[in-house]
Amino acid sequence: GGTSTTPEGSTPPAEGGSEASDVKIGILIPGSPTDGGFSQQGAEAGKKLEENYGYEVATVEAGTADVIKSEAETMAAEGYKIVFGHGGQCSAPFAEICEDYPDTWFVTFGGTEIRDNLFPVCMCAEEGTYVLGVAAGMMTQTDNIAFTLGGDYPAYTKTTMGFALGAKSVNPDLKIQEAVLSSPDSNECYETTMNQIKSGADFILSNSNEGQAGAMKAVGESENVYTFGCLGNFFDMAPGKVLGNIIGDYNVGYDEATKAIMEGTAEAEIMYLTIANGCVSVEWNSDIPLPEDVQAAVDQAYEDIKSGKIDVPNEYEQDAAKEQLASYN
Amino acid sequence: MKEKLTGLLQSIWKPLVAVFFAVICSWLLLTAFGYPANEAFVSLWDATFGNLRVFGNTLNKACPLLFTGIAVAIGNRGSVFNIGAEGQFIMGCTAATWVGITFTYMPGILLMILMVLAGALAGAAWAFIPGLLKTKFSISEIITTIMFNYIALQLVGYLVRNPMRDLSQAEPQSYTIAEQGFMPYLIAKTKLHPGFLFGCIAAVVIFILLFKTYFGYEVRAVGYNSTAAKYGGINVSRTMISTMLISGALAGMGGAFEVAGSAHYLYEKISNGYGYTAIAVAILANNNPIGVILSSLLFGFLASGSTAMQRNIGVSSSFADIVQGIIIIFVAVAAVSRVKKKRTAPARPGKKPVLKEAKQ
Amino acid sequence: MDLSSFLAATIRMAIPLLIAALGLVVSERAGLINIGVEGTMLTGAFAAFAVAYYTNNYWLGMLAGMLAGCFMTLIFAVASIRFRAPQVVIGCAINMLGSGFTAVLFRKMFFDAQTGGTQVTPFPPIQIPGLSSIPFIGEVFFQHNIIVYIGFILVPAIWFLMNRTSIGTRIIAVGEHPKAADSLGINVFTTRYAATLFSGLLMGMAGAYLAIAQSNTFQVDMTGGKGYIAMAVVVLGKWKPGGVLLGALIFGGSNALQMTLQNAGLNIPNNLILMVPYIVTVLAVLAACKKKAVDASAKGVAYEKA
Amino acid sequence: MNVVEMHGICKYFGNFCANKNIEFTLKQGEVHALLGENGAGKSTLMNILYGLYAHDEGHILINGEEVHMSSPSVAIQHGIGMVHQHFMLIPQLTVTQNIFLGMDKETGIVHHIKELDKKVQELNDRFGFNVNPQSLIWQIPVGVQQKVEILKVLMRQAKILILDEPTAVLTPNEVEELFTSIRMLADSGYSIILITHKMSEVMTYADRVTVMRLGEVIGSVNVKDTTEEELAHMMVGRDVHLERQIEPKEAGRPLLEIDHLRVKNDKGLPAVDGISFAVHAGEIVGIAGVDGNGQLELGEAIVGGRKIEDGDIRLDGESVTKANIRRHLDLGLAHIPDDRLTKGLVLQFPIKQNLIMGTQRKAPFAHGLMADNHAITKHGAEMVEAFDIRPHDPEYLAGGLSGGNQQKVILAREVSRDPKVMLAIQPTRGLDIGAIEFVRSKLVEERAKDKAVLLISTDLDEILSLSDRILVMHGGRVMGEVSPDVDVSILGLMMAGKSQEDLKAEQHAAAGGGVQG
Ligand SMILES: Nc1ncnc2c1ncn2[C@@H]1O[C@H](COP(=O)(O)OP(=O)(O)OP(=O)(O)O)[C@@H](O)[C@H]1O
Ligand SMILES: Nc1ncnc2c1ncn2[C@@H]1O[C@H](COP(=O)(O)OP(=O)(O)OP(=O)(O)O)[C@@H](O)[C@H]1O
Ligand SMILES: [Mg+2]
Ligand SMILES: [Mg+2]
Repeated sequence: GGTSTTPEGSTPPAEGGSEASDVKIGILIPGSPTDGGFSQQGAEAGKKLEENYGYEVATVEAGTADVIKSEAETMAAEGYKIVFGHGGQCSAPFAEICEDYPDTWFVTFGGTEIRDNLFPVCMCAEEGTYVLGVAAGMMTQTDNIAFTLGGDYPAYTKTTMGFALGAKSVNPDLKIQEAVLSSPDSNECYETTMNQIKSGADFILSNSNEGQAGAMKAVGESENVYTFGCLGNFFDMAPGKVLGNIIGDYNVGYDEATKAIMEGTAEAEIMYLTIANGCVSVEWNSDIPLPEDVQAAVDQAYEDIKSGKIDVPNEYEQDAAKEQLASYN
Repeated sequence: MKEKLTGLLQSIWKPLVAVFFAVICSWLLLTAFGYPANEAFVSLWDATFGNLRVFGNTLNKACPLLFTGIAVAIGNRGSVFNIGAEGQFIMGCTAATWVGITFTYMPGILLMILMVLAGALAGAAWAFIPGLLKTKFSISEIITTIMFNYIALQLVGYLVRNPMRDLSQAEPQSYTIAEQGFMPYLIAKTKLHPGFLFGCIAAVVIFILLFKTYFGYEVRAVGYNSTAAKYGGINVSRTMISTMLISGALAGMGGAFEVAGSAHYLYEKISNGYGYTAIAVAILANNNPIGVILSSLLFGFLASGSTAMQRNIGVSSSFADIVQGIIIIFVAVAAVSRVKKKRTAPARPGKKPVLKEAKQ
Repeated sequence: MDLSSFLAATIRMAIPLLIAALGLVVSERAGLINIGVEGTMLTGAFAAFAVAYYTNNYWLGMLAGMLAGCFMTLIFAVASIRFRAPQVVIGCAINMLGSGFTAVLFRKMFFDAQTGGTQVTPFPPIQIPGLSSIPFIGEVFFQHNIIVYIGFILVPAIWFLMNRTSIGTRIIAVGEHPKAADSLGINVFTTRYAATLFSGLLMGMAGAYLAIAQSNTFQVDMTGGKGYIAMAVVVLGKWKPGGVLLGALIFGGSNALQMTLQNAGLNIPNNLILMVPYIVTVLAVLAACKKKAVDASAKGVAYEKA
Repeated sequence: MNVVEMHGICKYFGNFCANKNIEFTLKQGEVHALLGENGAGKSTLMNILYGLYAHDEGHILINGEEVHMSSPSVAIQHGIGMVHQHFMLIPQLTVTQNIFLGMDKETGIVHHIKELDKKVQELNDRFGFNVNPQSLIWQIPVGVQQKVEILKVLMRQAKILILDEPTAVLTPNEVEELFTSIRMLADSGYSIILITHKMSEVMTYADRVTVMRLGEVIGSVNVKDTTEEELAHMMVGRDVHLERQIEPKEAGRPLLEIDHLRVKNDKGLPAVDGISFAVHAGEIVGIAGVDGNGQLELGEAIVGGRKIEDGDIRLDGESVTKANIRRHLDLGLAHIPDDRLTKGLVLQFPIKQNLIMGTQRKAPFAHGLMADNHAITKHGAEMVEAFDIRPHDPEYLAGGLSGGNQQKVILAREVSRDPKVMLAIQPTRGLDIGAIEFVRSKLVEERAKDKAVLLISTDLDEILSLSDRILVMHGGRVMGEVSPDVDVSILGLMMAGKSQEDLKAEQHAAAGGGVQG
């Protein structure tokens, strides 16, 4: 059975008489709005805001700190109410300029900087991948699982780390292969995944945006190898091979943050989006029923995370995560 | 004087006409893609000249292109085709950052100077190996500099994740440089740092070096005809390597200004492909350092304009790439039509010949 | 990972470089320096993807990719042959155009696609009957998609074209001594156009391979520098098809090595491992520089008839 | 019967008129020489006939029928073949591939190499050539390359042959051979146009001669009705003096000394193989020899542009064996390179900047790092006057000058440096008689100023008319030293590889043959 969250039909919060259509919101995404992953989710969340509230949302590709800074500044100067930075790379640049524009709220997805009008939203996708890791750890026939990352950034590493920790928690001796792609490139991901499969891995996770298509292709071409979808619905991409997806709903993040700001309740602190508050979820493929013991274990892990019994290290706790992982060896 | 002025005009009007045609092409394309082209151009204009702040922004965006553009231009003059300005820029950023986070006790001015010097040195060092491979083993610098760009990128990736990593940040980035090393903003309410100004000075210095000194004479002689230069007693290898070093140093300096003036810390994507765009910048200026000032402004204008078009109209920022490509093709074709005329018109008896060295 | 799958991966990664480099061999020996490979491949990749997506036919996609590559080299050819504009400059512009056009079009045409990207049915792997079941050899050579085989066949084919046909001698002639070719009634312009357009077909094919054979989707800037590497491969291969094959395999191999090293869990920072292919390329070019090359001597020089 | 008739041909390059109202006819079976100074428009006219250049006015009749020569293929169809002044061979292709280049109708798209090689061999046999069809062009000597050019034309079954300065790079014996073949061809019905600067060749081998000057035809005459003097006068419009111009003179101290020098060529083979000689103040030493016998490498070694394997070179007593070119120039070496376009000039620079190449760092042209444009311009203006470089404009680009004026720029530059040793390599190659006269007189002037002049040339006339002593080079060695009044046939033998000792021994043997036998 699937559990996924969709934003409830919300009404625009009223604020000081201003018309919704006057409210301008900016979103800075690091990559292509069509990357089938991280950036695209940011762009789509923007569209949702536009549809749901009638705000004017501008989405701009801003990859480097220099562009992020000047673009955010321009938006703030032009009276944008909120400037979202989609990714932790916006954190430091926003911190430099936010004090000059106190009327604008700056929100980053990921990142560490907190100011009066700047706070990060943290999508705890790692909670979901932990659950996937439990399934992989129990089901692997070769005691060998693998993952690829689209780059060595916390947004990527925390998810794969969660996956590894989940797997080790049920199968401490299994072997984990990991590889960082030089770019989120589907061909490179395909080859890397193939390499991992040929080296014995039978459960694969790839968190690499566009690259994931390559992993799916590699899994689809191999026998007795399974994979998971990361941040999206991937069941159709390798039919019969994708056991489950983790869904991290950025829409909820954008929605919550926007609502809080427009209602004047926003606080300058990290806003966590977790399983507990319904922003992160795991969706299992009904075509591939899990063995009963596995189903029981993953459900248990899910509940334990929700209740706080299991604490999956988030992006600010990666050093601790590394130690924890090392402790299994 | 009058002659010089007409010469200057002559060298400017062709690129202008070419840019004009490129604008028309872009307008047609925008319309074809279904965007409101007029609005797009208005927002392009507003994003650059709308107010002082955005203008400062444009100058800042032009700054790295100015340095890397001069770097490529001087290389082209000396027939070392430096596609490695990208890597040299990145290495300049790296060295400047290292200085900025290491010598934190230094007074600001000294630290800034040291950062720029370190950037120049690192850029030169990164250009040295391709230069050496070209002169000693005649390995095409086109290949090696591209490879060195990738290597530099990975090197920075390594540094910001390991030895230089700022542990307080989740993202892989270096520590922020000492605050006194931040370059001052020149105009209040803008983030205009002195980089562009120094870039203009660098352009003038390199212009003088190229056209008013014996060293420049040698660089150009080697660039035009290295065999004749060799028999004229010029040490071709040394001249080429010097050209490469100067080129690398300029690109590295650009990196230092980017760190000290704008970014203040090092991270993987610090160069927005400046080294590659620089090739177009240099070509548009016909490899004249002074002309690079103008062409880098044009590309800075396109860069800030492209995000504005995306913000206001939703035109993909990649559209700027198309416009740049079109401009380059038009300018290149226009420039050649000029050179051709000069070559094939031999002296008419009784008339003053018009053959002059192409300086612009 | 065992050796056979390492080699198979090497081959898969070498193929796009090989095909593009073979195209470059032809156009460079005809006297043209086209550094616009990257943009040309990218255009090929996009066209192949888009057509394969809408027609659901990868062969049509491949054809479209090749024609699109051809179109990009046509721009290059007109500017540099007809208008005699500097070739390196036009190449730069082609890269920008390719990257810009594909990104803009992709976003315009496929933005609302489902999360996880838009897929097409790619060229399926073909198990060559009999051969594919040979141990080791079978996995290395005979379980690839058809474009891989075509890439291999192209090596002797291009060699034959260049060395054993009048077309090849014409191409070499216009690259080496265009005036001599002209004096024998060979149309230098036509020959150069043909060589360039042919190289565009191959570059487009290499791009299409990336999108609809090795992978099944298009990504913005998905060539990721492979065009530049292909240029290095041509230098490595000394402008000969056989050498180019070797060069492509060296680069493909060093990429496969890089992946194997990462997966082996060695405690080396990833970024340092990711440098391996580029360092290997520099070293390989250095090692190969002693041998005499056959590069065209009128390269980069536009021909002008009196 | 006239196989070719050209009427009222005009050709403009920009505003420059290279051919003006040309009338030219070629009769069946004749050898027709085309004579004229450099730049007279000979090659241009022939390129028009061959369809390489489009003419602006006039018309062409081939075998009485008007033909529009739009491209060489048209010319080839009409049985015209041309051997160009500058070789038109592709170095990386084989002899066979070069010969069949562009002959798709005959070869088909796919080459059956064995068959094609056989066809070349047949042609070889028919015309008594001996060229290996499988050799790569860059591997064979120029003499053989020349034959490949002719085979190329014959393979296309041309009946009208245009030979543009075919003997410029050949040895006397090869010239002899070539003309035997040409005569044979003419006798069997081929019609031949022969462009040359060499009066002796015209007088000996041609039937008729057309003289051109400044783009116009001065006249056509039968060779047996004219004299060398008359032709020379028609050519330049005045009398010329190319005869020996130097008076005997006492030589001074040795300024250039070469000691057991060994140098390799580009292919890594020995090019200069243990040569020793000296050039003294106030003398001109000529080095004679056929192209490709190590003279170029010798010259490059003397300027410091080529690695010296073994031996020693001294300039005014100072060893420069390991020194770079700069040091050579500083020690007083002047150098007129064999190829002015690649080694001598930066074509994109104006005259004035070419004139300071090598002294660009010295006063008055530079103060510290800064170049002194004023001084450079002033020097340029002076030199342009003194050497009559046309146009008289120091700002004019070197690339726009005619060959003779380009050579004058180099000469002006080298002489104005006030050197001790002047190394002149092929200083008059490709120049017209007026320019040749000028260059030679400058060399003689240098001799008079007590400089040591080393003249390396393949032009025997030049060597004979200028040198105090002559060294003959063959295969990287000196075959011997002779004086300028030597019998030319002996010189020829030495150039072909007979050493002086051998010759003496033979003479001796011939004289004392009776005793021996
Ligand atoms: N992948 C391959 N598969 C089969 N044969 C190949 C392959 N690569 C090269 N060859 C063959 O190897 C030979 C040499 O190839 P190469 O490309 O080096 O030719 P080349 O050096 O240009 O030839 P030549 O030396 O005759 O000019 C050719 O006969 C070619 O057909
Ligand atoms: N392609 C060209 N463009 C411009 N000028 C040219 C061109 N070809 C020849 N000329 C000029 O036309 C004139 C005639 O040249 P041409 O080559 O016909 O002389 P020539 O009689 O063959 O001389 P030479 O004995 O040196 O071969 C020269 O002044 C030359 O500079
Ligand atoms: Mg070979
Ligand atoms: Mg001529």
